[in-house]
Amino acid sequence: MSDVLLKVSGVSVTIPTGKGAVQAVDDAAFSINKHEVFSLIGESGSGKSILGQAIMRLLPPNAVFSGKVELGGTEISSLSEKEMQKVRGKTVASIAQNPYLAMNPGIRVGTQVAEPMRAHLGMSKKDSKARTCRALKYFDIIPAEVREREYPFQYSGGMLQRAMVAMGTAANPELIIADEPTKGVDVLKKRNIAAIFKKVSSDGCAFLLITHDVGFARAMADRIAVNYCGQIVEIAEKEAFFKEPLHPYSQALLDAVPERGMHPIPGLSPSMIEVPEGCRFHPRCPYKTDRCLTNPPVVELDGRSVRCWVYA
Amino acid sequence: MAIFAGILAPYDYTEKNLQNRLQPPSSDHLFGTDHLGRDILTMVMYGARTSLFVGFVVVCISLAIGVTLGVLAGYYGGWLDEIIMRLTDSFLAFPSMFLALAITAFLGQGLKNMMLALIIVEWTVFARIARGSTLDVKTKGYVRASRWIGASNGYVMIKHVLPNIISPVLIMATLGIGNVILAAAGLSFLGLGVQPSTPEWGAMLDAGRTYVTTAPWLMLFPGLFIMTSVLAFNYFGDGLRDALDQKMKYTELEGRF
Amino acid sequence: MLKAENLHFVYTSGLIKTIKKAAVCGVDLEIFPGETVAIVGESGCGKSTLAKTLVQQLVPASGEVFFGGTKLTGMSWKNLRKFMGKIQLIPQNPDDVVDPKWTVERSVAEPFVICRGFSKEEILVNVDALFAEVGLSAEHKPRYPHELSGGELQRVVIARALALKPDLLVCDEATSMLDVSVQAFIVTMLKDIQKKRGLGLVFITHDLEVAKAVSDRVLVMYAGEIVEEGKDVFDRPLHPYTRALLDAVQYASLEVVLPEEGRALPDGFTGCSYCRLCRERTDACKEPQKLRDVSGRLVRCWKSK
Amino acid sequence: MLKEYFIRRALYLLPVLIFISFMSFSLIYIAPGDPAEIMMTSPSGGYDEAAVEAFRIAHGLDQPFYIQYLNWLKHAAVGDFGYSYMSEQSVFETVLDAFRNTLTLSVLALAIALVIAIPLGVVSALKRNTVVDDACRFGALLGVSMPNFLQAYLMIILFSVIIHWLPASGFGHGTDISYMILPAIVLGTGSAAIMMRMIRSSMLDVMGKEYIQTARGKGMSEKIVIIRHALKNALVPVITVIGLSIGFLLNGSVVVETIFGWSGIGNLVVNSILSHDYMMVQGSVLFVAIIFLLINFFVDIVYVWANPEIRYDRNS
Repeated sequence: MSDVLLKVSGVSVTIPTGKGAVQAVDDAAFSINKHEVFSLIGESGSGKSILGQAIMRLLPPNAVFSGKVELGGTEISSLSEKEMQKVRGKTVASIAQNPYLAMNPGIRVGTQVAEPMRAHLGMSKKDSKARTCRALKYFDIIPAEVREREYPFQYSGGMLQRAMVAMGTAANPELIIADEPTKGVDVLKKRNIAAIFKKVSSDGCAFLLITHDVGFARAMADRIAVNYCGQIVEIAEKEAFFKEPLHPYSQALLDAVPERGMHPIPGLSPSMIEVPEGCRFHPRCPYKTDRCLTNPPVVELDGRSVRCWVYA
Repeated sequence: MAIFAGILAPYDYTEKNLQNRLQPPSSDHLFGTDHLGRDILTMVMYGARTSLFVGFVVVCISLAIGVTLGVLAGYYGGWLDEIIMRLTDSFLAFPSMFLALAITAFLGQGLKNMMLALIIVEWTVFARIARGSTLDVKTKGYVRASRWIGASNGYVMIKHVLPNIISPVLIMATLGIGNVILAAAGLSFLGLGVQPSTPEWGAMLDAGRTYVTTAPWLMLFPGLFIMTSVLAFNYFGDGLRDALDQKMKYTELEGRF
Repeated sequence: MLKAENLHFVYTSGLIKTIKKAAVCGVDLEIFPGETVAIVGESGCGKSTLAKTLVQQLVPASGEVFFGGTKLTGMSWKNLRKFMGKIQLIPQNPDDVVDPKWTVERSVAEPFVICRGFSKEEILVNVDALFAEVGLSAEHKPRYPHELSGGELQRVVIARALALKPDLLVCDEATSMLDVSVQAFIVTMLKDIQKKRGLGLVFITHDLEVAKAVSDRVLVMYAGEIVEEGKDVFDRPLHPYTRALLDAVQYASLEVVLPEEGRALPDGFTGCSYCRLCRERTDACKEPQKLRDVSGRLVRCWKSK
Repeated sequence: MLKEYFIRRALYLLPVLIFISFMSFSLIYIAPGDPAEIMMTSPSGGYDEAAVEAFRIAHGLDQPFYIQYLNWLKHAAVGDFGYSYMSEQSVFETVLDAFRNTLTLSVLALAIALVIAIPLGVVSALKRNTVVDDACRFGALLGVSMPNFLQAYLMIILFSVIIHWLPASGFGHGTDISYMILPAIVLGTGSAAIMMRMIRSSMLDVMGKEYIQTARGKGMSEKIVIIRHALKNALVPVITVIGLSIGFLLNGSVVVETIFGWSGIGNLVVNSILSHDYMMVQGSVLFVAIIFLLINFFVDIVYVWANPEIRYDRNS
């Protein structure tokens, strides 16, 4: 299986809060192949961002992590912090949601974009500068020589987003983790982000897209994973998933999007502090039976996996 | 302790006993006696009364003046804001100690004048904080929303603006009491605060200056008491700030899940 | 019911060198009772400013707003009070519109308190009814805003807006920050309430899918102007900008990145404001464009037939 | 942008300057009694009727209030603050001399404060909620709460009386640095405590920002993240802190200079008050206010300049 780039198995993350511990990620297991766009969809607060942070090993200091993350054959979850620094930005890079918050306001954009090159590719100041200009030009930030010397606040939102992608891809990573790249962004900007991501992915970079935006995931992803309340409930190829979602939550989620009639999911999202017993979706599920009160198994079904008793 | 000084104090603070002057701390006089033979523990207790009284009253009056002006300036903006803020800037242009000194110098010595001077110095802090927070609250949707269902400006200021700016103001007030106690002690220490015969910590320190090498307890105990009480107010203020921050942080975190 | 004529709004900034930025330029629109109108456009096209001028939260630079035949613009705040409960704005961030120091029950009761003339019992009954109408239970009432989720809070805001029996609700991106399932819930609920109460709804959104799903009529805005208006806009788009928006929703032609820089038009340019980005532009686009009636549709483009 | 800010700030300065001059001038009038009598009262309490009358006419005190003010302002504007009743010296020159001494002391104190506060504040923030942090925070709290007169005497007892390292008080003609050390330490540690608390919270604030996480995500080592990404942004507010500390130092100078017998402006004011030299008090207070105002103006400009976000025009 040399095709597998990232393999996540049995990852759980617990974060203590004032009102009790939150199990933000529960027993996550999936793998991403090389050059693949893998999208993790779920509603806000379902712990999907925490999963991204767990892979990067940039969790809040009080979070408790367990499980195994393998990247390109090495188990990065057991690396020392020093070794991990060589992986971050080099093999796996992350792209944050809000470019104005994610870029350092006091440092020139060019310098920030060049940082991964200098740290990971051992480039000199001069070489990295030339390469930065090329990278900025690649993402239509022109004139690159001038823009490179500017500060983030001098950029427009879309341009800064592209600069952030340039920064993420600066050291040619094999995997990019993008966290909610389309949150609070209008249709035209969403399309632009999709276009840039497509550009990067056609260069051979794999993506882990963490998003709540079903339409965006549909446009971008090769495979889809659905996250509900800290658990991955379904993993499937895109076409199969949108044709026939298996998990009741996936079905309800797709029925709620405007193009499919905006049917609301009955009930409320449960609080992450007090999750329901057994299947976490059962209080809102139309197919609920007594066995749903015990933990449902993960069922493999023609290349898809689903965490539900209906298919057991 | 300040309140019960009259009961707790072992001696009468006016009781002078020249035979007993400059006694080191002993079982009779826990903190020793001063140059007039008065018991220092008693003095310190009565002094606590004066200092805390000055601190509370000055901060309360300054708070009332400052918050009123600050909220008006921040809420209405425009020329009213300009006038109030330039006024505040002018008072802030004087380093507080100099302004307080000058006022007491010209008004003359005495507890009342000293408090007046401290109020003149202190209100600007509250005006600034209140104005800043009001400007922030003013942009909030709930202010516009209640205006839009027909609420008057006065209603909005009292029901929405005040409750939402009160926490930073209270933190400032707690820290402010400490500051006022320090400043009052400083003025008295320079001989410009209360009359020297009044039991006040700063004045006691001033009286003890001459005996600093021979009878250091004259200065040490009132000094330590000033420090402890200021420390207590600062600590409380810090705690208040942390608690409010913490509350915000937790809700933020819970909002995410 | 609500009618706006030639509305303009200009933002000014800077003290010494004033910078003026027109956000709404000459908008005419009319909303009829019981109708749902969607105003769509990208962020920064002036649709939020338009919403605020419609409800009189911003004073337009010129132009008039009529409500049921009464002219609202230029009215003193005192006279305006009578109309305030009748047109309500539901903004994007619900946590901004309810006082964080108040329980949500108190926030919902506030309109009754401000309007006076309601006894304590009446207020309680009304508040209970409103909570039930938006599907919140009694256990939500004593909570503070930070103890509610975004969707629950948006329902509180809607309940509050409904308190004074409005004739028109203007929802300014009211659901765009919410998750799809919550969004679906709120939108369905609003439609139900509309049906029951027969009120007019204005949906301001950048999400074309939502606009398509809810509206009877659509207005497309670009750079402060209405470029297209009509009933089946999304099935048969006529203006090039509307077509570009629809392409974007379907993520068509992903290889092209639309540059947002260099979009500003030269000073004094009076032609079509979209001509800089339009792929079908010709020299004729430099002429001022008027909204023309094209088979029951208003379009601001000379090409459309 | 910077230019516009500069002009706006300068415009604000004008009404404030007028108002503080007015306040300083009216100080004499808030005193109970006749200003001429107050001005001419000798420390022993008596005054000479003829001298009072002469003073009244010489200073135009028989004229209406606003004319008196305008006259006074005309003189004050060119640095003529009148003459001391006591020493008959020019108030302005005396104040200037004293201020120079205060400035020397303040600069030294500020240097001490910065040297203590910056490293401790940063370390305290980075080691948040550890023993180191607790110790730093407690130390700072102690420093903020310690009355400077108490600290001054404790230091005198320790360094001069017990181990005889440094002179207890005196001026040493302004050149002997050993006289400066104790007062500078007292002033410096006090403002170091304030600064440290601010630097700590500023550093904590920056460390919680998303761009710090981004920098970590790029694989930067923690050292680079702190030095290059955090420190630079965290230290910009220190400029404002310096502005605040100057106020603190000036306030502190009143007590500290009096105790250590340092002939600075604080000492001058206190002595003038005790000797009823009102002209001198009025002059010094106005002088200090103007200087303080200008320093704050300058600090504000530097702050804006150091902030690229405000320095450049957002729209260009």
